[in-house]
Amino acid sequence: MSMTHSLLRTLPILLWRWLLALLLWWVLAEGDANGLAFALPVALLAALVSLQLLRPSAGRRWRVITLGWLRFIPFFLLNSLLGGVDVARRAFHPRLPLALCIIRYPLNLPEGWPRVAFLSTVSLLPGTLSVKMEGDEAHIHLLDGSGDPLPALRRVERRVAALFGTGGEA
Amino acid sequence: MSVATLLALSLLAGGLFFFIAGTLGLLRFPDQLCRIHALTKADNVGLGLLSGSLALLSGSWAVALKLLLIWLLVMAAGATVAQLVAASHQAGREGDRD
Amino acid sequence: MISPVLLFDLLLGLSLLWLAWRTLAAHTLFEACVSFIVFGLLMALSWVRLDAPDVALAEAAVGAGLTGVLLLGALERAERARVEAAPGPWWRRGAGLSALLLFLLLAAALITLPPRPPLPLQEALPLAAAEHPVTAVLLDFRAWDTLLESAVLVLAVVAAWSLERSVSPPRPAPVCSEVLRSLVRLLLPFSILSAGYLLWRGGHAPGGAFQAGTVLAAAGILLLLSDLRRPFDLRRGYWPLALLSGLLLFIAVALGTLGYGGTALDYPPGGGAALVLLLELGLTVTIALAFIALFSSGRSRGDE
Amino acid sequence: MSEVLFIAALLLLLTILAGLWRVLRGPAPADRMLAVQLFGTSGVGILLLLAEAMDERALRDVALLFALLAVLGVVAFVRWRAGAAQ
Repeated sequence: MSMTHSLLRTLPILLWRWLLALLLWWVLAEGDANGLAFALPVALLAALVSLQLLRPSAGRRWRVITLGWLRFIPFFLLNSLLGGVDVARRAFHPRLPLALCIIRYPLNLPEGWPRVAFLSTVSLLPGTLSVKMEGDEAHIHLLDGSGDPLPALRRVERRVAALFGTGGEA
Repeated sequence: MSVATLLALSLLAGGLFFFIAGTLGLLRFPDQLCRIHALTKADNVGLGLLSGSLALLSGSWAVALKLLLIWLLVMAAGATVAQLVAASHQAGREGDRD
Repeated sequence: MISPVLLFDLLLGLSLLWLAWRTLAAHTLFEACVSFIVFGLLMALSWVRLDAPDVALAEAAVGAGLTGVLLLGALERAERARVEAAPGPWWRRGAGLSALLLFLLLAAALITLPPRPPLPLQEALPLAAAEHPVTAVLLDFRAWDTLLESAVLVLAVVAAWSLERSVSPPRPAPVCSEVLRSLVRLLLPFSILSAGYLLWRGGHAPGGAFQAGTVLAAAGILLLLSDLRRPFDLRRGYWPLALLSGLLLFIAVALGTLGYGGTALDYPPGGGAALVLLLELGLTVTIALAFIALFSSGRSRGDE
Repeated sequence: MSEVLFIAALLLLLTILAGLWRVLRGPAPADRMLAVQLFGTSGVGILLLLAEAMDERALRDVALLFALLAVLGVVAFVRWRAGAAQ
């Protein structure tokens, strides 16, 4: 009984992932639709493996998450561009203005994907690089330790929290 | 010259600029963690602008999406690699002190 | 003014030579490994410039990806087992001399080659079981070579397995990073998709079993390195059969065609494309598992 | 247009060659490995440029392979470091 129940629950997710995999195939094949007969089983296999590796979590608030992504993408693009500009400015500067330090930043995000997304995002933003996690603290390396990095990091944390529809506001 | 080509050329120039900046950072920055900063940020922006330029030139949606996909892959790999090397470097330093 | 194309090729060639020298003259084995990885990257670019995208794909997969992991893994194991990895001076001189001899032979062969050999391939291509010339050569015209090559690959795994006891079994030093594991979770399904795509492309364009198998092998090695899955012993259960699948399929097809038309690996008209695809699928599995076995042999037993 | 793309590819190749200095000098093993990572990204850039300049779409697949396999070397490296530290 419970097996049919879980099957009913995962089947739509599997179908969605199959569709996504087919879309990715179309992109890889640069729009060539001749290999559809070959793509169908391969995409299904990829979708099945992804179900094993990325377990679907129950009860997500999709509208909240979509809104989170819509806000996150421009934020991320703009800030990673600024990150590049910041590094370029320092690299071309004759005196190399750097004031290095490592801070410990206590995270409010839950474990798993939200934390990973936060750490990876931080590494692409201006002046910050995540080094490691220790307990609930992220060790973050700063190129310029003279200012206060906390407001910027809090902002990233809020944006990432919105991506997953989880709390990160504190 | 059309507007799209002009835009593509300026994106290309921007991309090259960031690649050069990344290499310069790799050569000039004084310690390892800073060099990781230089690589992850400058190179990813460089490749992003380059992909954007080529997407405009190719004039095909599928190719543009494929370039985007490759860029995303490189970015995900870059962010992961940066953390792995940084953590490994840090662990090595702490090991030396003991 | 020199054209940028020529300048690009010139720089590429010179840096290849220089990197080859750096690999040989490196102070430590690690430096040699790194130089060799970079050499692989630039080699892939060179194949691109030589108009050989098939080889470029293979070189990118093996030279730039797997060799690094295999070499660093070997280095780790050598250090752990305290194996004296540096050969003696006479070995080096002997190796250098034979490499020089081989180079002279190849150079002589290249120089004495007739200026423009006739290309029977172009005329034979419409008869082949695959559209893409490289695939046609590999799996139709010279399918025997490929059969024996897959046997060589399997033999290499057997050799690695039989050597295992002589080196002390290493303990894995897990890179237990949540970030890495998350990346692998995303990358693995995508690798399967890409491998399938490369396999499909091989029928009519650069791509094929070798590239697809390497992508799968890379994904499998990442799975092992990220500790997402317990190390599996490829010598147990059905794994050996899967490892042999490419070779066994090849032999079955050879015997089948021998019985059908009298000539081994001479595909029946109309059925060639399907048989080639079947062989490519088997080869992909064999190549992927062989690389994983080569990487992980000597690891699985000592872990428990 | 393809001339321009070749000049861009040439510039990227020059950044790789400049970065080789870091590979050869180090000082730390991680420096060498990082430089290799840089080459991976520049290599992807060069391949994408050449794909357009030489009008050969297979080169985008080569770039895809570079991107897919980029992590592998570094993970092996980190593992080797961890093993050496013990």
